[in-house]
Amino acid sequence: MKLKLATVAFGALMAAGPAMADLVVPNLSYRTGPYGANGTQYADGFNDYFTLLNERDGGIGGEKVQTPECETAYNTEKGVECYESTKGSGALVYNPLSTGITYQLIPKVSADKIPLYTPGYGRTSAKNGKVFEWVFNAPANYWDGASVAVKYLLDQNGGDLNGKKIALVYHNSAYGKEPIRTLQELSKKHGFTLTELPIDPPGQEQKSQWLQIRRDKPDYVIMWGWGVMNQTAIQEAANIRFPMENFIGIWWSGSEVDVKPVGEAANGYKALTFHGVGMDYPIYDDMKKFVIEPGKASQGGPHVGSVLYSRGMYAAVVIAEAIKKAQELSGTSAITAAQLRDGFEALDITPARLAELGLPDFGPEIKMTCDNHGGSGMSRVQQWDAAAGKWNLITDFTEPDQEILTPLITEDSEAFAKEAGITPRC
Amino acid sequence: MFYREAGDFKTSYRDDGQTFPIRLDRWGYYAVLAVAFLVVPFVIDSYWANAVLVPFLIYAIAAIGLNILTGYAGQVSLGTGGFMAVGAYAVYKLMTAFPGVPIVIHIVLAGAITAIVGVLFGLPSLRIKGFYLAVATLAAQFFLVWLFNKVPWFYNYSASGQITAPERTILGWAVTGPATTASAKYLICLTFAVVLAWIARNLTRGMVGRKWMAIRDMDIAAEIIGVNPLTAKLSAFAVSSFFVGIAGALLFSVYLGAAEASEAFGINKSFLVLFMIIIGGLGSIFGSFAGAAFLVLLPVLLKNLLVVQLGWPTDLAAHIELMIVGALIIFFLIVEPHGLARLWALTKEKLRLWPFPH
Amino acid sequence: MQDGYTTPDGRQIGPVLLDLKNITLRFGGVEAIKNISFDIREGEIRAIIGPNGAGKSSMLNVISGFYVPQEGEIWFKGHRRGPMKPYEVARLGLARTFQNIALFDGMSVLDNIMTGRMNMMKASLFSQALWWGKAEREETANREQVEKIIDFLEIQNIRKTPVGRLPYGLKKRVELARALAAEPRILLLDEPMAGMNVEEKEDMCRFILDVNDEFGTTIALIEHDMGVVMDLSDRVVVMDYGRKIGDGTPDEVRNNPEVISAYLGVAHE
Amino acid sequence: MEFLYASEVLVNGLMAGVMYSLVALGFVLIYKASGVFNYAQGVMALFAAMTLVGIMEGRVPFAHMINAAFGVHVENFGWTVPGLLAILLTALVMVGLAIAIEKLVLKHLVGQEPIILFMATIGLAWFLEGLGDVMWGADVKVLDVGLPQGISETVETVTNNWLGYGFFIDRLDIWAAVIAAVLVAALVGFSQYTKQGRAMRAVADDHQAALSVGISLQFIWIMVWSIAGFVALVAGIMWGTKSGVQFSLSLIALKALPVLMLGGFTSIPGAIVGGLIIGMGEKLFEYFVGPMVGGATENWFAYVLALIFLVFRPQGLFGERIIERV
Repeated sequence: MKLKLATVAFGALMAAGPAMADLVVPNLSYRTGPYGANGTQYADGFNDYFTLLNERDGGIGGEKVQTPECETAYNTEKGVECYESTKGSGALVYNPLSTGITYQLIPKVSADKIPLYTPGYGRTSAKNGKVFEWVFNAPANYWDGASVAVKYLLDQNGGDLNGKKIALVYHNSAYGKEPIRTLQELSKKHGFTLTELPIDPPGQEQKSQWLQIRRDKPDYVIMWGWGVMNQTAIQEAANIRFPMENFIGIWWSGSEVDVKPVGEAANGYKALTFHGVGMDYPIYDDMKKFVIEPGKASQGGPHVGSVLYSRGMYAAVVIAEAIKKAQELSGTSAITAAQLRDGFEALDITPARLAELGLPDFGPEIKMTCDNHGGSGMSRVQQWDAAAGKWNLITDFTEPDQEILTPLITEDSEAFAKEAGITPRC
Repeated sequence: MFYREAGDFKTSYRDDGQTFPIRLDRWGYYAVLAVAFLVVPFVIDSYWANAVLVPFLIYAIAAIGLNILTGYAGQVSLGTGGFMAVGAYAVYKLMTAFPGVPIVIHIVLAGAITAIVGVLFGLPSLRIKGFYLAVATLAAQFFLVWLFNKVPWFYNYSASGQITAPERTILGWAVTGPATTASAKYLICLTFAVVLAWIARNLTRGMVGRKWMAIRDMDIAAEIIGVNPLTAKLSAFAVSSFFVGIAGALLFSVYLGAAEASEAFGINKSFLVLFMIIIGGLGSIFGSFAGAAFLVLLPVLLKNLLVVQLGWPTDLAAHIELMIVGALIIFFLIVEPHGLARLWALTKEKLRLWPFPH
Repeated sequence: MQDGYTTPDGRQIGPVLLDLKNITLRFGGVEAIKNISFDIREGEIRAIIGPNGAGKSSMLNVISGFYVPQEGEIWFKGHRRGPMKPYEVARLGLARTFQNIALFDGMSVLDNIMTGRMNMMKASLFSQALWWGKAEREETANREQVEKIIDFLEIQNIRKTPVGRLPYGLKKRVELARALAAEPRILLLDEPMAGMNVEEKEDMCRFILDVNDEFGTTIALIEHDMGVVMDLSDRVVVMDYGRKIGDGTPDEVRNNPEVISAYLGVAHE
Repeated sequence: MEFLYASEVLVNGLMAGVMYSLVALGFVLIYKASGVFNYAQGVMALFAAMTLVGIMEGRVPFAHMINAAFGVHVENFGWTVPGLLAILLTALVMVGLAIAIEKLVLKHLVGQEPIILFMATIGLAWFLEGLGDVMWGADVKVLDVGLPQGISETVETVTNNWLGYGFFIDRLDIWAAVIAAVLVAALVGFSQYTKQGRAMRAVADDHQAALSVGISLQFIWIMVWSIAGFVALVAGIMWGTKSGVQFSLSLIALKALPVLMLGGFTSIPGAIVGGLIIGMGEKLFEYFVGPMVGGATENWFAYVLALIFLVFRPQGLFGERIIERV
């Protein structure tokens, strides 16, 4: 009996990653662990869009899309396991929603020649396509976000931040440290002072940092948080009566799960986003008809329309468009990962195309080239309306300060190229 | 009667002290080694290497290291993750500072550096015992991770604090970096695991091992009959950290290729390795391997069983996986508190008598 | 007396090996040992007796360096012994057994006895790690010595057994073997016959006498069983409530009125 | 002014310390009565808080699994339960859990070494974590049993009038302190003045002796685990109100460990005083030294503080000096 069970179990292990004929876009998701609440919404949006394409259009170019899911729990080792177990199945592109896993996968995807798409996270300098041939991070990256936040503050202050105090509250990890360099450069340029306040993950205890903020009274607080750190920070800000409208989070600190637990007090909190939110887009008519009502929505559809759901869907939209582009370029519907890479590099999602997809003005124009894998970097600001329980977009897409960012990206990517022995392309 | 020791006489004390006194065990061991070195490298693919065998071997090294400290010398440590981080960051600094030196030397040096750090954090063990010591080692865990996160020199001032392993070769074969083949990764880890397991075995059957066990079993009596607790405990910390440091160095450079202190070497890692040795068996080298195999393989098996075979949603599968692993740990403890190693020994004892139980 | 004496059975006793002068030991406010002096001579069997709580075990712990007395001096081989850690004392050539057996339960009988030889084994960690050169030679050589002790104490058949599984009497014997393996100058035995039946006691007596006879080991022992002590020992120290109330040959002690009233009197009630 | 800021940090540190003590208390209770170092205490707090929210919102337990297995769609019963009643029901669930733990785990591990028991509680922690998620889902849950949050304006006004600077104290922290005080008083009263409490102390002092006078160890264990479950529930309510009920709640156990080191595993006053010292120490250190070394020192500082303390006083804050014997 024991032996039989062992054989069955072993067989199960061997059978990992069955071969599939369709287009395979693995969904390395996390629905458990410290960030499970965030990851689950993103994964739902990602799945649902491909379900929509399959149900409504019969896939992309006649090919059904499969999104085999693999749970990473935001853990790099499980991420590697997921990558290895899915890549044999003809995986076209990876989107792990974790900066840590992205760093693991960058060398691996270059060796295996599979594109890695990391919208709004991952390694910022991967924007430089000359060095990072297989990695794409359009439409925006962390440094874009930092710059857009500062730009927004400039607009609020008539173009002048001289003498203002800005505090950065950040997740004490690789992810949270990303904007520091950019903000330091920007503070030199615009004359504001920057205070850095790291918070150790998970971040349930932030009292000292917020007491410091209460004492120093910075004019603005920018936040780079994830998971429980977000709502704790917003709660603490409310506790010390820090004006919510002067508190801006990066896009990973601006979803419903971050503000809802705080309740009324979170009203007015702002966050960046690089895509639209809510269900006021024509695509949701189709989504309801083909996905939600037939009961095909991922997890039964409890998160449809939320910020992170929209972001997952948006990532799926970009990938689907890249697949379409690759099919055009290669003249075959059953594309390979390498062909998809070419599709990404030639991708151009115009506002007109977005409208066609049922998502008018949902995201910025994405135009990628051989040396630009990061798009325009545009993002916008949204604000939480606690009474209505929804996010409102309060600015248009704003372009970041490329004058500051480009040299930083060049510097970082060239350092990597040198370390890894890569000769820049293009 | 297939497995027996009768008729297996020793004619010298040297023979009697060897690792596998029973002939059949010895043959089995050689056979496993032969397959591991001569067959597996030719059939291994990157899934088996990266998802199963490489992590298994690396965790086995870490588990042996912790087992020396906890299983043999009786000092419970929850600082394993922090010490692995020391190994990882040491090898990273060495690799990037002296690119010309062979990587194997770097890995061994990383182990040595970890050993020094381990001795430093082992000092409180002279005053603090039991669970208090276990909790005290958490200070090492949190402080070291904080340090590697905070001091830019450790990560060569990179923007995000991630460290990435550059390509290094042995005899022309890449063993780190993206171009590394599955078999190269596997072979370097296997070689380290085998050599280190052999060293651990030598140490634990000799006088230093007896001193560790004496401290573990009854520290006061050990001191009275002549064990210097300072050297015994600190040597255990040093040797243990050496192993753990090498595991950390391999984990970063060969297995992951990129790492970040708080994510890759967090408190969870400390607990994971501790579970491995408790499930495998305290004070057993074989148990270290068994425990590592159990905790590396079981989640993969369960995931494939529940998600791939049964088609359950991944999150439900992940939650149920937690429940199953948790329940299995309790089950094993109830059935055999001394771990898989004891279970294995009991099985062998039964086999030895079979089919005549008396 | 200065340079030794001859025992009634004709053994030659040497000069003073260990000399305890005015030892006082306190725990908090309690005086466990009050100003006690006595000596142990080379080659003799010296007993410390006294009722429960007399401070005998504390005395032994002072000798083996586990307790540091607040007052008094300890002289060993004519030199004053400074404050020492127990393991340093062990290196001087003092080995002991314990009242409540202190064996290493997780190890086999053989390994337990081998620990007794730790101070004879000097191979470096590196050599031990590779099991090569000195480490291996030492292991084999010392194993031979240990096997002699195993033969001597007649415990060949339990060599590989974990000590945790042994019965009480055998454990006592293994503990003696471990102490003997250290080839001590002085062997301290803390109630070596406690809890034994008559047969086991006889065996143990024989071993103690043989050790003294064959290896010339000096022995200091604590024992409850008066009969055994009087038969076994050359000289006896009697303690009561932390004080020394008698010191001399068994006959002298037996006739000491203070001893009779304090100890023997109690014992015979 | 600097002094006022520092005192504000100090007061808030003490308040944070109360929150740590609440978690540490559960550890101490179980360790004292059964010698088990219960690693699952943090997960028990999470599980209790999840169950509380689930009951309050009328969620269907195992909804996700039921839906996946039978292809149905159940989510809510469609009713809500008032806070106090839900707390009572949750307490009952925790008692049930305690009974299950005793029957299924502890009973079979009587007499094992401490490390084995510790390991079993780790298995328990994993199991409970999975069970909680399967039962109630892994989403972030809002817990609102009516505890106030935010700056206490009374304290602010009063201190402003007296000192010229309004102190910040979270109302939730004040409540936590009050509840902790009531809890400790209740526990002390229980253990001093009830038959069961005395039995509990007897077991803590000497297992064998307690058994020989006819105290049922099984009953005591179930009781102690139930009480620890209730303490976990209180801690879960406090921390859940503060930052939502979600996975990270279980990690508060890590905040309690240095408290235990400092206060001793067996001392209830130790858990309280230890918590206060740790809370105060780490906040002051972060405030004064943090900015010099780059911040985020709280996680390790608590441990280092406890470690240094132990090196000089190995028996802990309230332990008696250990005389070693052979």
